[in-house]
This record gives sequence, structure tokens and C-alpha cells, in this order.
Amino acid sequence: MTGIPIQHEPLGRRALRAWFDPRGRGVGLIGFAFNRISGLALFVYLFLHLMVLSTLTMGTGAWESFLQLARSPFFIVLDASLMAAVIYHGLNGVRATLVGLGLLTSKHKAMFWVVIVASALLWAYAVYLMLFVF
Amino acid sequence: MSDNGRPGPKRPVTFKVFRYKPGDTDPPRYDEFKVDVDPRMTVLDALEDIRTSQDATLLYRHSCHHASCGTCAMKANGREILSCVTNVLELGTDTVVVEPLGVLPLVADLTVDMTSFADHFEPAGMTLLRKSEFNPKAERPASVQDYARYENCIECGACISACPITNTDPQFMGPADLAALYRALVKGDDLPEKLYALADCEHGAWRCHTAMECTAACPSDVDPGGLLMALRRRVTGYKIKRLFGLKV
Amino acid sequence: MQKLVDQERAGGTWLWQALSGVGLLILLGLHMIAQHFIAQEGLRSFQDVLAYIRNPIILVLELIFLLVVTYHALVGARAVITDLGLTRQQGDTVNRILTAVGVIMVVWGFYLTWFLATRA
Amino acid sequence: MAEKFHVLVIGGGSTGAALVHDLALRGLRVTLVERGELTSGTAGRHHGLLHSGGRYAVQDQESARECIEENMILRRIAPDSFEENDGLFVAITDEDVAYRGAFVRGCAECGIPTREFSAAQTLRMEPYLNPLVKLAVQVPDATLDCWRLPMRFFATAKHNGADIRPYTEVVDILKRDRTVIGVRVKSHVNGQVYDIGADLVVNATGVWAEKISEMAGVRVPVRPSPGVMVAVRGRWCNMVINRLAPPGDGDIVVPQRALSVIGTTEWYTDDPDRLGLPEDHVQKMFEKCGEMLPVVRTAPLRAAWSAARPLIGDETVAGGRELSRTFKCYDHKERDGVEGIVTISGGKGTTMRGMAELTANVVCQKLGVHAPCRTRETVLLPYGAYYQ
Repeated sequence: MTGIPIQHEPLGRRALRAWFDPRGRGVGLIGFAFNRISGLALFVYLFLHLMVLSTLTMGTGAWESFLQLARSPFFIVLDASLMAAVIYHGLNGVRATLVGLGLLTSKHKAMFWVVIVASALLWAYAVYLMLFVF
Repeated sequence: MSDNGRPGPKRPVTFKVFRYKPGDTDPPRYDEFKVDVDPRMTVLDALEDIRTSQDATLLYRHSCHHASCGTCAMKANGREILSCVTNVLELGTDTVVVEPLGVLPLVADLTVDMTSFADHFEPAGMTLLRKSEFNPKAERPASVQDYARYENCIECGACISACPITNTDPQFMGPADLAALYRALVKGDDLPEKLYALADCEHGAWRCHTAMECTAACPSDVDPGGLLMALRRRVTGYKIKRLFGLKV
Repeated sequence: MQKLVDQERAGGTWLWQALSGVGLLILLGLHMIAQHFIAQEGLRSFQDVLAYIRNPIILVLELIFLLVVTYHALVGARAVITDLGLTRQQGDTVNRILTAVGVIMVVWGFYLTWFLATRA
Repeated sequence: MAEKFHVLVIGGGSTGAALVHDLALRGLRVTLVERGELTSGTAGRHHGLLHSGGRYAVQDQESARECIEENMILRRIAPDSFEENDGLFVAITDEDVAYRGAFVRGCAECGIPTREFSAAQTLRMEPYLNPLVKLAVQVPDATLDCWRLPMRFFATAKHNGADIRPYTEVVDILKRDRTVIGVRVKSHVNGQVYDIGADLVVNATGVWAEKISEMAGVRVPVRPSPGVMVAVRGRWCNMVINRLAPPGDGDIVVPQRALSVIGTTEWYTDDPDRLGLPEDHVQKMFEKCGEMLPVVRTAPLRAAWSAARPLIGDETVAGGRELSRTFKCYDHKERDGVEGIVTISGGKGTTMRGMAELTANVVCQKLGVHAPCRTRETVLLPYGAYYQ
């Protein structure tokens, strides 16, 4: 329990609580929280990706050494999580668009679970491709 | 209360109540009260019991005791409730944590200030009465113009408290106001241009991130989230029509 | 809370965000297909990357992808920041900073593409 | 004392609301204190019926006349605050049918317009009624919002300069010799105890009147008489449904929003703070109101609660429904030899404005103020204006 009135909480903590604390909330907030977290992760990734691609300007050697690094288990895990974020953010984005335009608003909870299941399946397939095909 | 609440045995429940009185009980704390709860008791009944027999200074808002006025919204176990229609035993916990609504400024204990809520309601064009949807086929006596009934929204503030965006952005109009705005648009007794502009503004309908917690929190079956989305659909249509210079 | 809602500015970025999001899904799909069919082995070497970018369809696709993804990411970031409840001035500052970041990203991306395309 | 007002009203119920509005319109410096939220006592909890007076037209014609007069005034000064769907008195049994003559006559005597319908007509208007319904009489009942209607009075009073203090409980009445000079209050917001001075104190605390009068050393004959009400989900009638019979338990269904409020019962208590909710009364509601609208017996329950009427009567009077629903204003100078305090009690939600007018007349006469009552024609502000 906090010692501070909820209304007087510092903004940062208030935001963390309001956006990501699922206690007392339903799947709506969870969907939103995942979307926000995956979105922020992808935002960071976009910068990293551009930086990685920048190594291309430094010629063959730099790129090859990056590819070497990319095959390390750490990068595989990173890539796999990134894949999960992309898949969820994309599918939930479709859900949010439908809900947000008042098209299937009353079905938003069911659609959340569809998004979760579809994301899991797609992700499993993507990981399979990453590990065994490429 | 599914079987209209036939009486059963009483059960002791501990209420952990948020206490705050500026300059007096400051910083806030949680006080514990034990109440023997009978099966019909609501959270509001329990608070009344605590106030009349344990602590006369406990402050909370209440008026109609049947989900019509909307004054008694608060949080029980972290969830927004209307305390007059929330059965204590059906919460299913031996300890019930009772807290004021979020977002709205705290007055004392469980009481919040509804001024900001009312401020936003006015421009949204909220009206108290609406044409009843009930039984339009029934005959009417000549003296009754048209059956009317009150809007479902009882302005309790639960949706404002539950919304992740109002929690951090005080300028966001919020679910109740935008739902009211939609109702005003549908009723059509206000200038649509004015209402569209309000819905379409920076702090209007588009700030919502469709977490839909407002609808989950609404104790009065208003479905503010659904109405907000219907509002967006209308605004989108309006924007498209305007883009092609069509009449709205 | 302020008394009346500041109505001067129109919202509606959400619509564009949704639209660009759907666009990204399509572009990402094409990106994946391209990786799969055109660069059949994946981009295993520097030469592979150059060969990949040499295809004019790929080139255009990647540039559009860059533009849309930058827009979508920055508007998303802006939403997170503005949901903290900014004053008008703060909002303006955030907009300016994010626009600058976007411009730099796009310019750098275009330079990169030009660099690789001319090497090929 | 730091603060001094012409009039201090104790009790933020419907009477207090209409009274501060009336006094503010007459140009007096007035304040109102209420221990909890505004209308958190009896006012907020009633079944939401704007009485046509039909209910009292046979036994209690004084109340009936007050009701129909105030009914028409309120519709005028608080437009858009009522579900103006009228009400029906329905006869189910032959006994009910036999009551019709007295009822229609009584209504005519009190100036309550009526219109009669056959069983078939009645069922076409209210399809959920008991199909055994024999006939019905239409009267100008309406549904009001027990929170928002008094709030319109508070809002208007506030904009006319009245000072309204909820969450402020009177802990003592301040007297000099045999004259009340103010009150000591405790703020439940910050725990502060302070004094407020006033030329005249009005006790408008309804069923709590005795608590205040004890502090002042005066006596008021108010009898708290609680009744049970039940709200079920679903709007099962378009109009207010009353039983065409002498006043009794479970004789009314008031449609309100998407609910149907069924009521009510009656007993007596000495403790208005602990009314309880007698289970047999709740069951009786379903049983009796189910005779008119069978569907309410199976409709899901939304809320069950008690509210206490502030009836006027001495302990010697036995019956409850025999007590009149009219209101009285007591000047304790005459009754108890204590100057500076007036009590208003009795009455009902529908007559709130009339009670205020009567009290304000007494107040003005005592203070030597010559200002006419203007509440009959002053249209009230919207309730939201209270917060502006």
C-alpha cells in the first residue's frame, strides 16, 4: 500500500501504474500494456537496426563480423523476442484498429485471445524457421 | 444477488479503509474495521455501519442507495465499484480494501471532488432525459407526449478512474464525456459541427487507446468505450465527407 | 484540470497511425517474402546485401518501408509522451524534437541506401 | 465568532436545498451545513416519485392538495428534470374496483386530473401488468431524480450567493440565555471544529430533528418512519404503477432509468441512523408489487434499502399510515420559549419547495424582512451548475 494519495503520486510512477499495472483490470488494459511495451521495444530496435546497418558503410569486414555476432545465442534470443514483439504489435494493431473504429468493439476481449493465440502460433513458426531453416 | 438474496449466515469481514484528511490524517493511512456482514450487505451498508457504530468521522459520498445518483463510486479491492450495489460477500475476500476513485482530486477519506468531471460534461452537451427505448409499441395516453427516461450515465466517475489515459493526461476529455457527446450527436439537438469539432480535437476521441477499461468499470451499462468507438466511426465518416466537400 | 477543453487543434493522428500500421503489416509481409524468394539464402554476406538492394523494386520498397516505419514509430513515441499530460508548450517541444529525430533517421537511411546502391 | 449569517440551515436534504434557494432569492445571507454528502439522508433515498397527490386523495386531502400544487410548480421551475410519463392506479381485485369511486371523487376534490381506462386499454399501454387487471385511472405522476432535483436548488442557491457546506456536522448549538446564537460544527474534511454565528438557525434535519432539538433544549414531535424499497433491473412499465387501494405496503412501482423501484413498507424507529433492512419487508415487496406487475418477482435484484420518513406525530399516536404526510414549521419561541431556532419537518420530496416557502415566510417574519417568495416562478439552473 502506498503512503501517498493516489492522486498525488509522482507522474512517472503514476504512469507505470496506470498503463502497466493489471491489478483490478481486465484484458483490455493487458492488451494495451503489451502493445505499449512492444511498441517501445520496437522503437528502440529501430534505432539499433539503423546503427547495425550503418556498419555496412564500413565495408565487408565490419558486416561479416556483425553477422558472426548475430549467430550467437544471445542474438538469437534477442531476435526471437523481437519477432514476438513485431508479431504481437502487428496483430494487436489490427485488433486496435477494428475496435478503435467501432467495427468489432464489443468483441474486443475475444479478439485479444485470438491475437494471443495467432501470435503464439506465428511466433513458433518464425522461431522454427530461424533455428532450423536459415 | 442471483436468488434475490435470501438471508443466510453472517460472516466477519475486515475492511481496510483508505483514510486521509488534509492537515489532519496526513499522510494517509489505512484503518481496519471489522464488520459482521449479512448476505444482503453492500459495501455502502458496511461503511454506514462503520460510520454509525465505529468511527463517525469516516467520510464517503452516498445518496440514493440504488445506483441512480452515482455519488458512491469508489474502489473495492482495486476495482471501481458503485458501493450501493456491490454485495460484500460476493467480493469473496475476507479483507476488503476500500479506496477512493483515482484521477479525481481527493477531498478526504473516500470522497473525491467531482468539479472537474462536471466541467467537462457541460461542453459535451450531456442532457438528463432521453426518449425511452422501452416498449415503443405500447399505446400512450393522449396527455403523454412521448415516453421519456433518464440517461443511463449516472456520472459516477468510475470510468474516469479506470481509464489508463485520464490517469496520466488530465486534459483528455475521458470516456464519460465522449460517450455523452456521442449521445448528444445522436439526439441531434445540438449543432453537429460544434460537437464534431469537440470530438475531433486534440483531447477528444482520438486520445483513447481502446483499453476499454471504462466499459468494464461502468456500473450502469453505458458502455462508454463502445459509444466512444461509435463516435470515432461517425467522426471518421464526417471527416471523409468533409474532405470531398459533401454535406454532413 | 482546465475548465474547457482546448479545441484549437484537431486530433486524428490516431487514424494515420492505424493506417500506417496496416501499411507496415503489408510492407513487412513483402519484406519477408522478398527476403525469402529474392535473397533465397538470407543475407549471408556483404555481397548478398548489395545484390539484394540492386533490385529496383526492393530499393523502392525498402525506402517506403523506412518512411512509414519512422513515421509510425515517432507518432507512437509521441503518443506515449503526450499521454503523460503535457502543456501546450511542452507538446510543441516534443513535436519539434521528434520531427528532428525523424528527419535525421530518414536522411541517414536514404544515404545508406544510396551508398549501397552505388557500390553495387 | 468569525463568521455570521442571517440564517443558518442545518440539513442538506431536499427541504434544506429548497430553503437556502428561497432565502437566497429573498436576499438573505444564508449558509447550510450538512454532515455528509448533500441529500445523503432521506431525500436521496426516496423512490423517485413526483406525487400527483392521488395516493392521498381519499385519506389525507391536505397532503394531496399540497402534492398536486407542488407537482405543477416543480414541472415549471425544473424543466427536463422529470420523466413526465404520468401514473396509473390499477385495480386488480374487486375490492380495488370498489375503491374507484372514492378515489376518483377524492382526486376531483383535490384538483387532481384523472382519466379512466378499461382493462383492455390498460394492458395495451402496460403489457407487463397482471392480465387480471380490471381497470386503471391515470394521474399526473412523474419520476424525478432524487439527487439531481435537489442539486438544482443547491446550484441555483449557490449562484445567488448562498454558502453551502457539506461534510460539516453540527456538534453543538450555541446559546446565550434562552436564545440560539449559532452552532459549533466539525468539518469531516479536515477535522476542524469551529463556530458559525447566525441570527436564526433552522433545523431542517428531517428524521434527525430530535438530535438537533435536544442540543438546543427544545422538543419536536418528529417520528422517523422507515420503509423498505427494492430496485430491480429492467423497466417493466412506462408509467408509474400504483395500486388502486387505500395506502398500504407494496403499492407502487416507479420506473426509473433502466430500473423499476418497488415500494414500500412502514414501521417506526427511534434511531434514524440504524434503519436495518427487515428481510420480511423485502420479501413482501416482491409479493405485493408482484400482484400488479408479476414480472418484478423474477427480475434480477439491483438494490434493497431503507429510508425513513420524517412524520409529524406524538408518541401517543399508534398507527403509521394514519399520520398525515403534511409538513409543519415550528417556531420554538412559541413552543418552548427558546428564541432563534425554527424547525421544519414532515412533508415529502414532492413538497420540498412548499415547505421551504412556509419556513422562509416564518424566518422573514421573525427577522423582520419584507421580501416576497419568488421560488414559484424562478426557473432553476441545471444541477451541474453546482460544480461551477
